[in-house]
Amino acid sequence: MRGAGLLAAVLYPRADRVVPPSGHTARLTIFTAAAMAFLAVFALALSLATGRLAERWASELARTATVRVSAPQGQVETQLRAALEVLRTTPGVASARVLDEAEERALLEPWFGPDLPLDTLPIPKLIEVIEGEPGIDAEGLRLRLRAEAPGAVLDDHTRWRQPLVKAADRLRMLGLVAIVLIAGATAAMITLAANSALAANGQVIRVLRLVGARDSYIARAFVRQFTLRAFAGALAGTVLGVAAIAFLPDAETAGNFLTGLGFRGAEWLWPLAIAPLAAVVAFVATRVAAFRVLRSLT
Amino acid sequence: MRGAGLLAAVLYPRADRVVPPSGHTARLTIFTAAAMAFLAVFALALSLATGRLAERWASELARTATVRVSAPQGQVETQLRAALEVLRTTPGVASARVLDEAEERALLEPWFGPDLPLDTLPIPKLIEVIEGEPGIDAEGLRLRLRAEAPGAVLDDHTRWRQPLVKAADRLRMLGLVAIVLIAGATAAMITLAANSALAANGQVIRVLRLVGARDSYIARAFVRQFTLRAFAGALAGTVLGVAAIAFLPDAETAGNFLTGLGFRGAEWLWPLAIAPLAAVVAFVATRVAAFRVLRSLT
Amino acid sequence: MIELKDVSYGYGGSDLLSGVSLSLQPGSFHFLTGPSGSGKTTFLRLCYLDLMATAGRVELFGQPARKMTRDDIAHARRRIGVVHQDCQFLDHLPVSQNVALPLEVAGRPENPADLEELLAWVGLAERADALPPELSGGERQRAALARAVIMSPDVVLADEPTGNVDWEMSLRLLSLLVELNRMGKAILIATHDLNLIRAAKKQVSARVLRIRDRQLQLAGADL
Amino acid sequence: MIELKDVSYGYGGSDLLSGVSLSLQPGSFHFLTGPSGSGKTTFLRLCYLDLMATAGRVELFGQPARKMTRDDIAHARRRIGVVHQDCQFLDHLPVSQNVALPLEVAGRPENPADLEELLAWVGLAERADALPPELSGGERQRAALARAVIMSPDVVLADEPTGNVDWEMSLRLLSLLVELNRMGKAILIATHDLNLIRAAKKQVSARVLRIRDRQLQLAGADL
Ligand SMILES: Nc1ncnc2c1ncn2[C@@H]1O[C@H](COP(=O)(O)OP(=O)(O)OP(=O)(O)O)[C@@H](O)[C@H]1O
Ligand SMILES: Nc1ncnc2c1ncn2[C@@H]1O[C@H](COP(=O)(O)OP(=O)(O)OP(=O)(O)O)[C@@H](O)[C@H]1O
Ligand SMILES: [Mg+2]
Ligand SMILES: [Mg+2]
Repeated sequence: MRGAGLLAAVLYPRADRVVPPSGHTARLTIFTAAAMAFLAVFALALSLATGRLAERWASELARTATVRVSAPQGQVETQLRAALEVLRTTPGVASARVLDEAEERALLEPWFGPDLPLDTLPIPKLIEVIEGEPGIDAEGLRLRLRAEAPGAVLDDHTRWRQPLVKAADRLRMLGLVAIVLIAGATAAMITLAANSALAANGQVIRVLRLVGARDSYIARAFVRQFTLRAFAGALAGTVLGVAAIAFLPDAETAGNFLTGLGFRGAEWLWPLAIAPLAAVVAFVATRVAAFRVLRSLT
Repeated sequence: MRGAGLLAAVLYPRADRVVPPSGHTARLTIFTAAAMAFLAVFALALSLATGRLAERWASELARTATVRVSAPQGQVETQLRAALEVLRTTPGVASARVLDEAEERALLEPWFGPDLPLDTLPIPKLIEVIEGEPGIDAEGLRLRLRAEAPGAVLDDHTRWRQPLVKAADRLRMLGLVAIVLIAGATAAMITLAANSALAANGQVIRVLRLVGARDSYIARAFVRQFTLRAFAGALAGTVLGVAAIAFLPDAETAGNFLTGLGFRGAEWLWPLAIAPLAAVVAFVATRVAAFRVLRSLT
Repeated sequence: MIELKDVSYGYGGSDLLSGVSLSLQPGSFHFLTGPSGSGKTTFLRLCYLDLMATAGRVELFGQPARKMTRDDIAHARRRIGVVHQDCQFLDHLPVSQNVALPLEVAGRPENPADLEELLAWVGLAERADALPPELSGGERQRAALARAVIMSPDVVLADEPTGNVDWEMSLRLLSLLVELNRMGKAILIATHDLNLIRAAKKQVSARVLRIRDRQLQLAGADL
Repeated sequence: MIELKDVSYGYGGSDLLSGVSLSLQPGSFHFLTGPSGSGKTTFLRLCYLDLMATAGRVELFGQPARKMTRDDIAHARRRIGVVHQDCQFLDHLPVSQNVALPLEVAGRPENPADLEELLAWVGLAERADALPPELSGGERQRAALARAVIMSPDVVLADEPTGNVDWEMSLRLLSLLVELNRMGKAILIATHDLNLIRAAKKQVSARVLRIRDRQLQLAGADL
């Protein structure tokens, strides 16, 4: 019966006529659903965009670190080997590779120009370390390097970008919290609106009971109206929200630090879920409210 | 009369009794005001935090650029002077300063270790450029440098942080847009709730008109109730929102890239404005709705 | 068809009715009188289970009220036509649809000719398309009576159905109920209008009940 | 005090009343009769400006209705006691406060003893603390009448005030109105109850008006 209710509610429009077609509560419900859907689209976009952002930043970091080995001329080779050995046995290190001369030159060019006499200089050797999953324990590695290759210094310079990823993750969390809040507030508002519509229609319910209408008949009429209203409102809000985001000045042109707020590919399916969800919330809320009100009458 | 209305509405509780004290619409209004205030607090916090962030990033960048002058041994001094002359006459340059040896050593230490024989190396000279407002026109400056001091290369490396500031600014905008949306939606919802309360209380209005109540008397009772409800709801929502933000895990510990989402100093005054604003919206909305409904009756 | 045995009822405080019994049989015609506030409306509400007796037994069509589910009650009400003292309607539907509402709710087909005839009889043919709030007081009562009898129910319970109509119309409505009674329906009318009772007594053998001292008494020969 | 001259009114369609005139003078007592749906309620609503005449002149206490502001109308209504056919109340306030509502709205002090006496007269002393939805049909009418007269208004317009009360109570309510009439108030009662009119004629010199063919006529000597 409960399961069949939804189907019946949607397919059986005849009972509808007995409930006043519109009114202020109807408008309130539709508008509330629309406004909340609009906000939800924004929160969703924020959440998805920051999620993308965090991912991109994380992958751009490529999880690299550098070990710099500087030692008196004769010891460089030994220390380099020792450092590589340490790295090989360090959990979390995916690979470690000594940079060749050309690479070092490229790295230093911004500072010294292209004509640097690398071979005559006491330039340290650099080992590029690629981290695996999970990352390396920087402090432990530092201690081991100090013991085995005193001339080797770990520079997990990439760590400076970590906070960016954390920040993006926090923003995504914030977006999700906003979505949950918005969904909860919407559910509560629709419930209250349904209650106030039922209260305002006390006369309708009394008349219907008087002429022998069953509870399910009365509930169906209200449930159907509210479900449709919530759905229509949420749909309108979603469309407006998506349109607003689509017409937002494109962020990509403002520098690619922040990806655009829009939806990409399969993400477009997310806003599509808003209206059906609102309808389900309205269905459940109205149904519960209707049977509660009806049971309070004889 | 209009101006005195607010005062009278707040100070004159006697007319209140004639309006049913509570009901579903009342709960709906209070909850709506609370939920929207809660969301507004979050949007406000987001906006303020990103504003702070943008400011900090901008000031940390200190709007600096570097000019690297590398030339054959004898020409360095001449080119350095020429470059400085160019910079002195470039609009947008607040100051330009040649880095001394200690500074250059500090800059290079991560790459070469502390024992770099600076004097024996053909290391380029570095000029630190502080930008003014508005910033420098990098392309123009490059052209002029190429003409006057061919060994000088402009590296506006600081630009890479600009997108961060832009991103923060965009987030702040998003927060502001959210606040405007929330405020608008709240105003609309309160207006609709007021309308539906007035519609639900048609009998009250008819009875009062019948016994000779003036419009202002009737309106006052409704306006006062709604104003109080919106105020109370918004206040509760604000308090909850502020509490939620205060108890959020502190972002500061997660790295100081993102400042905490909390309020700082005078910013605490912002959430305080939410409840009075909601009350004003409710006052105006109910008053307009009440007189509109009343005028539709004889 | 409706059976009350030793029924008591009170709204929270002391009993308004105590130890009241009545049996509405097919073809019976009852009037219910008593001073204003004596409990006539309450008694009728007990009969169609709008109120549940605090003591005693109520039976509807052979079913004990205590054992009836909410759906059972709804179904039983389709066999009882009720005219409320304050007639309530679906204010957004025209009079004709309001009168036909019991058919709609029961899922029965409505016969437009029957509906028209009924509306004409109660003098609402010209107001069939009006909305209930546009009706006069007497028109509302007539619409309520039409709604109560459209299903040709086994029992008609009417609470002051002629309080707002003129004497000619009262007789007309009475004759409608008398007609139904002759078809074997049970009729119970709560009224203050002694003239109406006298007029009815000329047409059918009506019993007049009076609520006095929380009891249901048979009224004397003065009526 | 209330003056209608050649007044016409129709709800959208054709005129319901046309060219109707009446002058309610201090100390006058009028009954208004006519079949259900003839326009009695409409006529009363025209008198207290709940409806605005589509043609003709209406004057309240010397002021032409067309020139009155909404506040003027509100003030005029404080001098007119109205009993609606469907009595409406503030359902969240007890009967006593509902009856005293006109005083509250006018900002006049209420005298508890007077209120009690009035409630006792209409037989509501024991229901003073009940909420209106808990009243019986007749109790509602009596409360409405009490509310209409508590300000001791210059004019009382009562629409079927005894449709739901027993005969003894009808006479009691009538005597209240007769009392007010003797104090110089103008009384206009719309009713179907010919017995009530006959009873009143024994106490005061009442004029009986009848609505027929959209006109207001003086009823014949049969009443
Ligand atoms: N708001 C309205 N809109 C349209 N028609 C109306 C409206 N109010 C009343 N009428 C119609 O006007 C006619 C007169 O109504 P009115 O209420 O004045 O009658 P009445 O004489 O008081 O009747 P009753 O004795 O039944 O109360 C009726 O036919 C009614 O249907
Ligand atoms: N819901 C209620 N709660 C409390 N008391 C009520 C309620 N309904 C009715 N009463 C009281 O019960 C008594 C009987 O009411 P009832 O409506 O049955 O009277 P009645 O005989 O129909 O009177 P009337 O002729 O005036 O319609 C009245 O005094 C009334 O005030
Ligand atoms: Mg009754
Ligand atoms: Mg009338």
